[in-house]
Amino acid sequence: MGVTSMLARWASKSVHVLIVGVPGWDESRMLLEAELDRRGWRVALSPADADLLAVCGLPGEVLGAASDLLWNQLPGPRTRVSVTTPVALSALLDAAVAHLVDDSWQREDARARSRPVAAEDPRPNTGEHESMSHEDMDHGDMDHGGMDMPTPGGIPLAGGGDDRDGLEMDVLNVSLGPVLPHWPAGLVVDCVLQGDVIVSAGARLLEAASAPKEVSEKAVTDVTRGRRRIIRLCDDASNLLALAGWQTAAQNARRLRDDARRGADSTDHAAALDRLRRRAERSVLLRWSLKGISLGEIGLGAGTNTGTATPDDQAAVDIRHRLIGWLREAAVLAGTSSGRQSPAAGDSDPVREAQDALEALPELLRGTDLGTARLLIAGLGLDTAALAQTHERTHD
Amino acid sequence: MTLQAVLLVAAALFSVGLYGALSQQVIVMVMMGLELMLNGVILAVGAFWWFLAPAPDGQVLLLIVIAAMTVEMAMGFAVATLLHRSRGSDMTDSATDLSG
Amino acid sequence: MLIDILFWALAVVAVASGATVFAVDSMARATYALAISFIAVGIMLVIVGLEYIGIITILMMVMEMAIMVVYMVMYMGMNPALMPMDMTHNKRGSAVLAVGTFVLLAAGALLIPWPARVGAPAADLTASLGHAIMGPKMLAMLTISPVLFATIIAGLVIANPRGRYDRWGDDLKRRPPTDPMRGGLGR
Amino acid sequence: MTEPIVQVSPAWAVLAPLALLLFALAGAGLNGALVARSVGRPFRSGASAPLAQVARLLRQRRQVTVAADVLLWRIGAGGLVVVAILKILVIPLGPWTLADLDVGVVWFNTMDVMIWALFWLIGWGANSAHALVGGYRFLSLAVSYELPLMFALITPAVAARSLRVGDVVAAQQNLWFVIWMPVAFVIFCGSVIAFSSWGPYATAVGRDIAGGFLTDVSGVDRLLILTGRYAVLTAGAAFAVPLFLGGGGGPLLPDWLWTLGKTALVLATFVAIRHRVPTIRPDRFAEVAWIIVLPAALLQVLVVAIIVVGS
Repeated sequence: MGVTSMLARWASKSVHVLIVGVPGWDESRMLLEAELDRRGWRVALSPADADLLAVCGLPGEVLGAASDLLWNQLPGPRTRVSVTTPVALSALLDAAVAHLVDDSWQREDARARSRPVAAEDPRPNTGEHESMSHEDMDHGDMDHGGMDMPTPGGIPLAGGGDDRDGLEMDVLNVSLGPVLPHWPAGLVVDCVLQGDVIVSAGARLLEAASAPKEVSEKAVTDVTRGRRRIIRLCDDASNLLALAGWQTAAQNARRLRDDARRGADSTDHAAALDRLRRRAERSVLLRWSLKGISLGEIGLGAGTNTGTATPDDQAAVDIRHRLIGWLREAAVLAGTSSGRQSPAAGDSDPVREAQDALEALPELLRGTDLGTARLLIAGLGLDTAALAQTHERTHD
Repeated sequence: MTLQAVLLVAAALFSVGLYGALSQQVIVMVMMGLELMLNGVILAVGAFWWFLAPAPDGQVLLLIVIAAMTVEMAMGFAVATLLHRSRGSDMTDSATDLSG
Repeated sequence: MLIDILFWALAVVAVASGATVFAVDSMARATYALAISFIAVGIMLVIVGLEYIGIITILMMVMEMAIMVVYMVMYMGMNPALMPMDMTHNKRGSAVLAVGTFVLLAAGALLIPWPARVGAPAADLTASLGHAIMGPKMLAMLTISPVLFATIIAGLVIANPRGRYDRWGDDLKRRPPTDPMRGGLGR
Repeated sequence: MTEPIVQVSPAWAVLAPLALLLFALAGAGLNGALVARSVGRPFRSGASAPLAQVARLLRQRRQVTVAADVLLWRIGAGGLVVVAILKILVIPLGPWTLADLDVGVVWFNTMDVMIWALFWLIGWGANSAHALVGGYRFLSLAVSYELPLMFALITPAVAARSLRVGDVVAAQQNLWFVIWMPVAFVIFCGSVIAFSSWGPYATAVGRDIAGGFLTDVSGVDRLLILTGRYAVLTAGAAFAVPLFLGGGGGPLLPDWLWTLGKTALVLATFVAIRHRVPTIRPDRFAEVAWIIVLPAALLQVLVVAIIVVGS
């Protein structure tokens, strides 16, 4: 008993958390992330690595089902929390730890699902946790190479198709999202893959059950629109840097984001943002690894609104320049006192912009490999909260 | 461990490889058979070298066998790619029209 | 004695995993079974004193199988990893021929009166191999290297569908060339 | 004060893995500390993070995915630590070594080729898209780094006129190889980081593919793989010492302590590099590796060979 409880105590020092983001609830997610950093906990990259499933917001039906499926993929000991209000977050996480170290409960839980997780899943997927949204598994133009095909282990066999080198290769249907690290909340991209090259893709959004209460005006009274823009820009920059594999810079951007949320001194903040931008600009390796990854014409539509974007159109759609543009805009906003809202955010329609980006996504991703695709999606800076609003509008 | 014993093992490897090379339809599997045959050859040459004439020359022969293997693999992969590209298949049977 | 046990164990592993190659359904397992067969033979070579050749065999073959498996997965078309299916022809004849070959070879191995050992191995076998390559056997190595180089070229020519006209344009003046993927040198 | 290398009794072999794991743990601790600092937490809390991680993974149940190739998966997971241990067999600790093989340098090379197979098997075994992409990414990186690494390994052997690690150390009595073969040293270090799937070369476990071949491993398997990665990195760092950094040579302190100290220094450098630079994408690195790095390695061998023949 002594050994197991000691193990449990040690294990609870660093809990790995899988975060399920819900469109429109970014604020909850950022809150949670900041709290995780404070505690020295880690964000898990996949359910197999997670002890705690944290759903940030109130997911809609489909997203809720997806997070239930993820919950089944947590190896255990496991526990789940739902983060919806900033109040008592710390207590919530403390309770989660207590739950995690509670050996008797965990043993009970393990017994309850003694059958392998796969067997519980009524429609086994191709093995990856990303394709959790089975509802739409065989919609539209994606079929699994004929319905008569034998399906060993419930997995349809791969069909064929010519790849970009003219070789006939197997194709695989994989859904990216809705839960991936550094991924826009609620987004699902259904891809047809050959190897790691995306042959075709379709994008859709899983909705939230409801928007956060009073989020539009009151709950964030002290956070001005300009500051919210800074937070968003830093968050986007952090995601892009993390996907480019530059952890220190990504972490730096995230801390600056959290500083902005806490309302740090704006001159210091602007200087720090500027330092980060210069660092990103100077990095030869970043330039080399992001070179040529560009949003093309799609980026032009969405990218011209990044405030101080460089005049050169070609440069404006390059994701490295977008990244630097974001950081520059954030620094400018922070510098011009946080009271004022950004001119760019004023005259652009974020809803429209996000919608255009989502529609353009399939075309953008065609023919790219997974790594590039992830960078492109992060480079779009997709505002799924804005998209969620449009969905609500159409529902009304 | 005698010369005969090692040669028996080498013969077994060679025969298994021969079976594979003759019976498999897919070109990569045929290559696996050939590799296994060469595996037996390497072992046999090593045994001859050690039990009959342990001079440096024998080692050079082994190096040549290994080099031959790499050439076989590289060309096999290239031909498999070509066949796959031109016919969408890499069955040896479908390449019989190349003969005569 | 210990050597004998080790040898026979390795022999069983080598032949068994060699047979496994053609018995399993999974392409990954088949390929790595062959790798194990090679590793066993490599260790046997080390036992008979061929340290360098044995270890090089293991190195080369594990590397080759790691690449081989990519081609296996790529070109097997159907997916025998999940679906047991028969991709063979003329099994019976092959088996007869293989058994016949084995009997012939085994008979030869056992019945031929092998001569007695001539000479003794050098003190440092690796060094002696190096001297042989750089001395009396240099010609062999000099022949191998252009052959290997020609293989690289021929392999690329056969496998690559795109020539320089596809890349650089009809007058070879297009800069940068059109490639399906961007390289690392800014071209 | 380098002493001739002697082979010690195999009984000492138990200590070698122990030392390797201790070093790996220290490396993980340093990494944890650096991560802690980057999120603004005290250094010390991060240094104990690996222990918490071990406890966590020991408690965790292992998860198996649908239609996983469990046999190959487990081989991949368990093999890494074994390969790392086999690697350090030929590394002399001061005057002692466990196995002074005639072909020690080739032995090391063979073991690092094993890693090709192991990482791919881990990616394959899970039967999931992201894991498999990770496995393939490692292979494509391996094709780029392996040839330069081979020539970087051969360079000290050429200078020492022997593939025996002991002879390589002895040949550096007067001058460390790192001084007159810096290109080979840099390529060697880069390759070690690459074959450990570490730092800028960690695309096979990248965040963009949800952890790559680590996506679906949990519990003890994950512990073994993570330990194996650190162990392989440590073994690589340790091998740089006899190959380029004069083995146990150094003033005042005993040889074995010098070996350990140098290993620690190299390992710390490797660990520190980890998050500091962006990813090197394997698809782009291939061209650089074949057109710039490989010729550079060949030139280095040529220069060294000319110097050796001339002297």
